[in-house]
Amino acid sequence: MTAAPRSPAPHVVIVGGGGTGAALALDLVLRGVRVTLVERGEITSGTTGRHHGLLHSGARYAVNDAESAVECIEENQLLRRVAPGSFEENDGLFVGIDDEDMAYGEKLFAACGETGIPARWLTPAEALRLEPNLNPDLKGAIQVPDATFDAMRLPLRWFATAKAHGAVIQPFCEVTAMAVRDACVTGVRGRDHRTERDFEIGADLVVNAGGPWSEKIAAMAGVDVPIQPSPGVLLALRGRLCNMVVNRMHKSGDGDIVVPQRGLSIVGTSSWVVKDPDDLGVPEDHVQKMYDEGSKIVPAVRGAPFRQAWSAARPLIGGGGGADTGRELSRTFKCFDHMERDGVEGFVTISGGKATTARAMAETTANVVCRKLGIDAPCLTHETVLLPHTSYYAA
Amino acid sequence: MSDTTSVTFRVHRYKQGDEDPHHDRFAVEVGPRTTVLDALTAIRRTQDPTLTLRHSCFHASCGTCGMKVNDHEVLACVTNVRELGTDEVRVEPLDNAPVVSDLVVDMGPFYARFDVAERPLVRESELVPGSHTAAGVPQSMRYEDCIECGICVSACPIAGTDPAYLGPAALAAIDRVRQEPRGVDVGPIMRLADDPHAAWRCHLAFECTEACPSNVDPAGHIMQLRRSLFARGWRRPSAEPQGARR
Amino acid sequence: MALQTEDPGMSRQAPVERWAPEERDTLPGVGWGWQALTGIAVLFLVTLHMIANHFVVTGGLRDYQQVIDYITNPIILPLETLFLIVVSWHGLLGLRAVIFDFGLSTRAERAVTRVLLVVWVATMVYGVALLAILVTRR
Amino acid sequence: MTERVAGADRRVERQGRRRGVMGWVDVRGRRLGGWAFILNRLTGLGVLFYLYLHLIVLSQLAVGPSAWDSLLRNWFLNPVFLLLDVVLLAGLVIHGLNGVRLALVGFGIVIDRQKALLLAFGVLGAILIVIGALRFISDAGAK
Repeated sequence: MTAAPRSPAPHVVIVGGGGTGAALALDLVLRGVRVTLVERGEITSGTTGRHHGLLHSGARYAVNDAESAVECIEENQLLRRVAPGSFEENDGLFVGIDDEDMAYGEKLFAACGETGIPARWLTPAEALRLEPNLNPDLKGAIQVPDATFDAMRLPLRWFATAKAHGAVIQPFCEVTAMAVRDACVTGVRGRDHRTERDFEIGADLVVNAGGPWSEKIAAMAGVDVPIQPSPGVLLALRGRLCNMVVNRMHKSGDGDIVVPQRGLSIVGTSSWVVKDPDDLGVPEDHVQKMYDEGSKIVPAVRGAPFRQAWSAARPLIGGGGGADTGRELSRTFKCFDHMERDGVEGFVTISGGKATTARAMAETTANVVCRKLGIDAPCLTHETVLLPHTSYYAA
Repeated sequence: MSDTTSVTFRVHRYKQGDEDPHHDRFAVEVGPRTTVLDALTAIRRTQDPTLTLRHSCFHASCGTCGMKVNDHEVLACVTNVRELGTDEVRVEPLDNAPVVSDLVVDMGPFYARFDVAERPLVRESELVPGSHTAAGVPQSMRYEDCIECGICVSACPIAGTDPAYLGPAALAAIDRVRQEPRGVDVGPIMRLADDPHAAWRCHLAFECTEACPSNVDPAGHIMQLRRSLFARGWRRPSAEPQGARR
Repeated sequence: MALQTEDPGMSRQAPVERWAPEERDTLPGVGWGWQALTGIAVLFLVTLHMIANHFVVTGGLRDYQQVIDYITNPIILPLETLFLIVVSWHGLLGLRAVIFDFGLSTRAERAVTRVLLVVWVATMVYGVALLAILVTRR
Repeated sequence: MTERVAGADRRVERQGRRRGVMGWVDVRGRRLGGWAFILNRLTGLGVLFYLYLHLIVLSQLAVGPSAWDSLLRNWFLNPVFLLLDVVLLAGLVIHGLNGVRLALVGFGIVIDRQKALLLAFGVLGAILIVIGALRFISDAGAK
């Protein structure tokens, strides 16, 4: 027996071992649901592991998307409590280098106040005292409670804790088909690439948490979800150019953030759209843009030794064509109950969103799942302190 | 973008239940930026979807894609294929760890050892020169350098013969706690380091330090540990009321 | 309503044992410390031995009478005796470490230690007897 | 894990790819320090073997002057034996210098500069071996 053990409790299969799947697995086991999670490769091998590791304060969204901003600051504070020791809690700066930036800064500061994000103005001298590598010509900066986390190791804590509560996590198990009977998904079929044997798992409900791959997974159940894989290029440089997260004080654009990570500095990011989330590529002009734009806020970006450039595909909700950069698509998440939407029972898709809000996405999804399964249990992930990441492999 | 050349990859293959591992050859078009990890994911996408490997961050921060390329332990994500300079690239899983399948090793035994150090993930940050700590930030912090990739254990000749050896990564983690105890009593972990299969087992090949992709210098830490253990005068550590501080 | 299979055909991970220190009655650093200390002693003594027996003798090696003259020197005799004790200790302790690389059980390791101790004592008996015979040949 | 397949070896699955004691002489992918480790093992075993051979041969001294001197003339001053003496010297120099390195670094006296030490000792060792070899060869000519 290698799926979750048989018991009277309902059994949910989660397809996709990224951050959302991890948080959902934990959320559901804590509510008494039996969970089996299957992932095509190693866990966190999709989009989850590849982002820059920013724990959003919400300030990035405060001006245009107050709802996302509030969600971010709430999760930001909550995650520090349930995952102590997982964050470089050094705050972040929004740096203004021209008058346009400063005008945006006024709006940003006001919006932070409205959305409950602690923020304070710094003079150029104050900002430079905190981060001497900032552009010395900066006109002002706003300090916000951004933080950074390890894009792989925070989800590992959800996985570890879920596993300790009985969730069965199966990496290298690729789902190739849904078992569907009378417009009801009854399980998944696929291949375990560790043994090259086929598997078949029955489920009371299947959750599609495939991120940019969720369109492909949904198609197996005969439904269409409007997910647009939208990659961005990131650049890793050797050396820690700053301790705080450094953002450009303007509306979201290319190469406008420098995130410290261990002994590296990450510059992000760009945005375009692709069809196949497995085939992203790293456009040379985008890499150049990271250097050009990144060095406007932290000039040392220009001379820092190159470590790597790579792409990560965001799972944006949009579709229907028209989008060519992905910037115009929403960054919020959406939980699709395919019974309501497509008349297919036993199948739910969660997609969109951000790493910072993965737990909230999981909570919303678990609420939908539990309602459908007739389970009346409260969410516990906002107060359950997570096990260390090492115990995922060590246990 | 037509600046590609064909390189042969000779890849270690093994599936649970197989009698013996074998190797498969794949031809891959590589460009100036193509890494070994890019090539392997391309093989999985276009030639053989059954190929298993571990990867996550693609920039030497997560430590999942440690493997042996042309006999050397590397992170596949930062190993440029062209810079290897060979027509055939041999790719194998890390040594000294159970093989799950193909290029995937079971990190369980690694973490079972690493975990005994109970070293926190974040440490005090060495500040950027000239900088201060922001108001509202009690202390500047950063992640430890070790990315738990298992490369040091694979490169270590002692781990190659002694399965009970605690290993370079775990010993380096113990030494990090000794250097920066963060409020814990280091006595118990120093006792672990004092084991015959721990700090004293190292034979100073420094292969771990040479192979480490994240500047941890495990062998240097083991030597620091020994110095610290010597300083304790070979007394039974349990007899000490307080943890050792150099 | 859900289809349930007892064995969905997936691989399962073996449980991992946590690393635990060895039960022991000796201090572990001592073995390494001894090896280092005897190693340094051997280095001095072997240098002396090599110079005395190879480099200061015309023709490279001592004949019988030269050996007897050398070994009965009141400074050389204790030094060569010490050399014998220390070099065999260092060598056998090193051999023990090499044997342990074969991954023996703790019981087998203890047996190896005892056997090597016997070998060392035998070496001492043989060596001291040989030296005693030569000294009386003066 | 899946059930055991009859006759399957599966060692790689249980223990992984471990070089084992063959790792002492497996130089694939080894760097300078790895070579030092391998040489230390091999020279140690070699010199220990020589030590016991030497002790056994010395028993001829107890037999008497003629036994020893004929052994000396017929065997030890033979050029082949002098060549073996060079090998012994090389073994002693390598093991001895590496031992000093192990002590200096292992006691925590030199840690930061260990690589420079390794290189310096490598050069020093090579010089000592060459000097010793020349000496042996000139001795062979003298007798």
